[in-house]
Amino acid sequence: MSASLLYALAGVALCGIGLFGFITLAHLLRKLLAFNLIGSGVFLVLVGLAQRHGEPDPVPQALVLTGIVVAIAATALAVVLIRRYFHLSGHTTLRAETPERVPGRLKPQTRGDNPE
Amino acid sequence: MTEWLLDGLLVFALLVTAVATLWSRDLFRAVVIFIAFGLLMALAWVRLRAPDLALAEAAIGAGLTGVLLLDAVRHLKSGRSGRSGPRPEPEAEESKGGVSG
Amino acid sequence: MRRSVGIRAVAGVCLAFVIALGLAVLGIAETPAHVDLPELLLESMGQSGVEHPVTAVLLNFRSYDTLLEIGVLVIAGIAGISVSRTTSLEDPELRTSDSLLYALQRWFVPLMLVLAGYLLWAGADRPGGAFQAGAVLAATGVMMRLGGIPMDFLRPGILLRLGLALGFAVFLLIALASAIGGEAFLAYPPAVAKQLIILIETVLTLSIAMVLLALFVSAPVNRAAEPGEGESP
Amino acid sequence: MILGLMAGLLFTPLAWAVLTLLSGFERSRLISWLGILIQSLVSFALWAAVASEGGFHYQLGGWPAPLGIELRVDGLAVTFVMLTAVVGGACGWHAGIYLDPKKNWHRYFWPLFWFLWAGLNGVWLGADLFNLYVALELISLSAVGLVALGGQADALRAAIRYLMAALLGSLAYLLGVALIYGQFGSLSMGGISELLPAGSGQAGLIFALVLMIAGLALKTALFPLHGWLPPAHGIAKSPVSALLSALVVKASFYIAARLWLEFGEHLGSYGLAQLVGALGGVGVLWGSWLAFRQTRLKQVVAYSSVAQIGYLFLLFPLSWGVSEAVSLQAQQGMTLQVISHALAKAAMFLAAGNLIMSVGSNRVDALAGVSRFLPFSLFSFGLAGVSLMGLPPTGGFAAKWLLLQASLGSGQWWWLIVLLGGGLLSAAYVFRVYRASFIENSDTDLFFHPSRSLEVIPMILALLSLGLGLVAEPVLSVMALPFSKGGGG
Amino acid sequence: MTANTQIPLFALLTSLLASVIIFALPEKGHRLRTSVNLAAAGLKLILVGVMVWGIFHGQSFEFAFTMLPGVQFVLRADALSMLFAGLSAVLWLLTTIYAVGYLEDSPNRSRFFGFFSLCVASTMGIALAGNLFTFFLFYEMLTLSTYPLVVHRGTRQALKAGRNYIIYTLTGGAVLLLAIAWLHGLVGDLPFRPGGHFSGLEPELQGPLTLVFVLLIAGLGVKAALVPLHGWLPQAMVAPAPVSALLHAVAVVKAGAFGIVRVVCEIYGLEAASQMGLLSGLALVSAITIIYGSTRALYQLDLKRRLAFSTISQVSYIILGVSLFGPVGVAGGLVHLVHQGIMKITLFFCAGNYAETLGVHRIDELDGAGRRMPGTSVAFTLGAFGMIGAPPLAGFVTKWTMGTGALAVGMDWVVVVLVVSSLLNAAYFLPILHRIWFAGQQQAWPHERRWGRLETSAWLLWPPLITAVALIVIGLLASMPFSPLSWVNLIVEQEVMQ
Repeated sequence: MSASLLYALAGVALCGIGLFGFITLAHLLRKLLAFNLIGSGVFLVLVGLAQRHGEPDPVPQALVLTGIVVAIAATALAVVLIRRYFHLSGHTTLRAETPERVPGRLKPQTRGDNPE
Repeated sequence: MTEWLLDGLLVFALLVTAVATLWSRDLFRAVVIFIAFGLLMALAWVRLRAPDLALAEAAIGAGLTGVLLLDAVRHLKSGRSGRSGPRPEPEAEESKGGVSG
Repeated sequence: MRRSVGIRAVAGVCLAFVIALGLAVLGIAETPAHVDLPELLLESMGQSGVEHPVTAVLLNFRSYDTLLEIGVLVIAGIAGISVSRTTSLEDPELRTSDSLLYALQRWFVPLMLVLAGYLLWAGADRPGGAFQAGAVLAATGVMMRLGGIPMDFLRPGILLRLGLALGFAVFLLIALASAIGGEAFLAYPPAVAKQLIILIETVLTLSIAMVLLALFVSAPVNRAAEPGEGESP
Repeated sequence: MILGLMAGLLFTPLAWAVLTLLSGFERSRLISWLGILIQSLVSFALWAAVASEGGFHYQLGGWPAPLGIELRVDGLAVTFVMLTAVVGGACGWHAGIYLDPKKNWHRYFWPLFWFLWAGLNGVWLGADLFNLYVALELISLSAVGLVALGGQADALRAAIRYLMAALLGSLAYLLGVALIYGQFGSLSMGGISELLPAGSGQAGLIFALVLMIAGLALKTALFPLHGWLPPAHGIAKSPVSALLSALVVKASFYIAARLWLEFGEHLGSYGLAQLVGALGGVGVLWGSWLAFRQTRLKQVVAYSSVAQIGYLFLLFPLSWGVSEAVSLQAQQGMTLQVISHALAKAAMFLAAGNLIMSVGSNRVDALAGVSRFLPFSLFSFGLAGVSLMGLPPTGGFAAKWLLLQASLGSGQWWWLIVLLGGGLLSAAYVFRVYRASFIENSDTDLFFHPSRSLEVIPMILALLSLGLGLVAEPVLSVMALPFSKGGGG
Repeated sequence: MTANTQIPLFALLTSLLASVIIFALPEKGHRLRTSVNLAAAGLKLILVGVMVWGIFHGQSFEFAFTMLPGVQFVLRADALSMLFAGLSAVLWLLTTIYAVGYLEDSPNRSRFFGFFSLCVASTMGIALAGNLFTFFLFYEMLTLSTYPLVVHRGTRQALKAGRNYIIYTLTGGAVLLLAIAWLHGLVGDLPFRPGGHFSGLEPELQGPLTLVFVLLIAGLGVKAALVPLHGWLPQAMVAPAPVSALLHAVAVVKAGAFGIVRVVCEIYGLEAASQMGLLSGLALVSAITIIYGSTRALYQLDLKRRLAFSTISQVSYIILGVSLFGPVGVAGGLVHLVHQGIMKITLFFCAGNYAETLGVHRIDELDGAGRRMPGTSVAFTLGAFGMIGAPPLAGFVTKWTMGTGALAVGMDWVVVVLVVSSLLNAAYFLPILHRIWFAGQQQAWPHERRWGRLETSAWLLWPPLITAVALIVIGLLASMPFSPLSWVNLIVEQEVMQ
């Protein structure tokens, strides 16, 4: 059991925590935080597992570097969308989402987008 | 031995900050804690002998993401949504466009 | 009540997930890896044109990943400005009236610019490189922005879009040139590999900073709103 | 010459993304149409080349796998590249006329469109696990950007939901990649599948495969993970919706299928295969039923995507632990289903867009009496619907026939229920639209005929999906032995 | 020889292209549309004539290519397919003429005629299909192309009828597809072949093949309106008269019956089928259908509904005949394919005339129609007597042949069925004739239209007269060459004596 493996396991735990948060939390920004936590967890697993024998492996490090940039791109995009969504609707959660049409209860969908 | 202690502490701190980030009552504080988490991640990368990642994490993970989220939180908190805000509805004049296209 | 049950269920699922994942990690950790990639890497470092292995992987061995990744970044930038109106730069309340920050700025900004330059330069043979440098640069921009410096070039105009595209475009052109030069796509001739990589890194630094900055200043308020299809407004 | 084609294939979309980013809508449109032409020609040339000379591996940067990234250019890959050229080109052409140039944020449609195209090609050709991840993200982010383009609250809500689902899915996939890299120290699919027998029986690897497939299933909107799809596809602009359902969801499925066929033999299990198949089956029935209940035209089409995607996942049970012939039938059926659904669904969304534009409403019952005006788009919609119902001689029918044969051949008779029942249910929602258009007692006399070219495009796509059934044999022969490791040759 | 490979394709394309052109034409271009229609119909008639002639002289016409791995698309002209193709070609021409008159100044005509030609194209394909797969192709195409015709009026009632029609036929199609796919999985791609494929088959295939047979019959029986799968037919009456005529005489119902004939004779083969004991069950079902249809017809007051139920019964003659083990019975069944078509189309033309000219729909409004519309009424009378089976009309030939066939194989109960159904036919047709000819006119016609001297528009008058005359001719000249009966005997020789 090397130190790297310890970090890999920490990454595993982070994934779990993040997943739980991602599913249960309603506020979009918190979802975003959870997403970033999962991401960090995955990165830790990737590098930690690959370097379990101690010596550094540049390939996964490069992959993670790429991953971090992708993550920030996604986060930034999400933030922009969330802010605009909040600006237009005043919501900070997706709860306003009309639930899937359940057969039987057939109503026209709520038309938040219809400015009339 | 001290190394193990250090790693253990670091991992423990990581997990604690992670939990705190998600479930701290105040969103602003949550983001601040998230920045701390990012810095701890940077330390973890150092421990994993990945200095590039440490730098990147500190600059991007902690720095930029943090600022980005802080700004967003401030904006969301200020509660100036287009619906409640004093500014005129942007849709008002847009919506005369008719069917798009 | 029902909600709490749901939460418990989710918690159970996540716990199971963590356990399974942990076991998988441990199980894999016991067996040795089949391929020793670092070994391969060291063998071919010579032709990579740079001394720092991570940079070599990023900008030579797996440069296609990096190219697409910059594409992702640019997409985020485009999507950001497409739903944003940057005139909100002038929104007064976006200016922090924090005098301390304002004071710090004139010390920090030059310092950070130097740091960015160093990181970029170090990239070739030591830790550091385009991404870190770009990030630092962007952070500098953010500080200036918070300090209330308008930075007109961030309006969605040709300048901003040029800035977004520059690094990507140069990278792409080099890739194409290498393909036309008879090699495969993105295969630099070893002779000039180092220069090319440095060039790529420099422009990448600029446009990475640009994208991140643009995304940061993408204020939420714009008039890009229209009724969906078939909705009589 | 082939190398030049490859370079062109990779370069054009990215380059055009930059070009269109730098210019306004009007000019971007011309540039893009030119680019569509070029890209289609290149794709076709590549397709022809592979069809004649067989597939090959292309080493990016001149570095062989596992150190570098290799692209696998085999019959199936080029077939999908070709499909992308056809459908993507059609959508781009349509969008250029459909989108309103006066709304200045529409200019950003073009760069996103081109990045999407680049990502798709990356996925079809990709043979490197991590490279596939980056390509997936390229697709997801541009797709989200397209959905959100200038949209209102609902569009944004849908986009955010879509983004969240996509990000979670990619992370699950990436986690699987991390585990696999930990085991093998390599990222190239081909190499790993050769190493597999050594590492087979590893619980960790099985979990990795499950993770990847689960993540990709989330991005493909496999029941019950489909919640994000209908809002996103229903609210986006019609050309965008067409792109999304025709190509984007297929990308993640394609990766899952390749993973399954490369690794499933060693890491898969009967239970897993049946589970995935069952989810697909339920998706078919449930999605069709929901489509039948929708009141808005585009929602009907969107939910039908959920149903049609379900058929694809029948590949998993029908290709595991069965004879070579049956597995081949299943793969061919799946491929035909992907192609025909892509064509039909794109045609349907574009036609739906035209109809909405014509009657000025998104509701199904607003179509009352429309068939009196003999709208071209209604025909396209109808033809595409025939393909979705899986009636002869469409490509949908050919696919269904092959899947029927496969399930009969493998003795898994329970999929017959899905195949036949799904067909009937889809008939239910398609005929609901026809029916509405035949109602006479309405006095809809305001009917605006959109420009010819807008109407021609969906018709072409619909006819292609119709004719696919007739030429299925040659098409399948080009992708001879799909997924064969050596490629098409 | 290339010409021979192409002709079946052309025979198909004539009506297919006609429909495409008609869709493309503007709604207003009535004259042009009519001429396109008639030209296509005439051309098709010529092509069919060529093929008939060629087959009579032992030529073969086949067009084939591989559609899916292991699946062929085959168009082949053989004696049996010519029987059906000839019928549909002739009746298409007449029905087109009739429809032009019937739909004068009514909306959506280009839509109507477009789908009309499409429907005929699929009928042609069904006739020429060379294997089950190809047959299924056009069978489903027929379903789709008839739906718009059924709901043409767009009224609530029409839409309801259309919905039931689509539910019935698509479900039947699904069952058929399952059966065909299963058969394909068992024994591969089977072309239609006189004498069938399963004369000497392994016992272990018995079970599956029996099941497949049942599925096939169930799938085809929906369109053939076998009890209890007949529910859609009476409702489909809301369609315009030409459509009903086409549905009953040529297209839909016949497609089902024809399919059953193909399956029994040319996939399973008569001996094999009877050895597996499949035919007696089929005979029973068809017998029940015959009696049931006639009985229900008794109680219908709406003229077209009565005709509809009579169709249900009459079409089963074909199936009954095929399921009689002997060659003579088969001949009777096949010849009825043609005879019933001509008789029924006559009756529907007449019913349409009454409705268009006098606005009469119910039987009790028909009093004295004979004086007002002599020509139509004569045609109707001939058709009715043909149905009853009075000599020397076509219907008589059928029943006589079938009776003798039944006696030849010692299925005497079939004769009983024939007699009973004939009595029932008489029971529901004679009252109509009585009202037409002998009852005096009670009240004014619901809403009458006048066309100068003629009792009704010439477009509407001539088709029924022609078909009525045809009834007498083919009855009298039954033994001449190229008459349906002798042609059918040609077929039967191939079927049995191969």
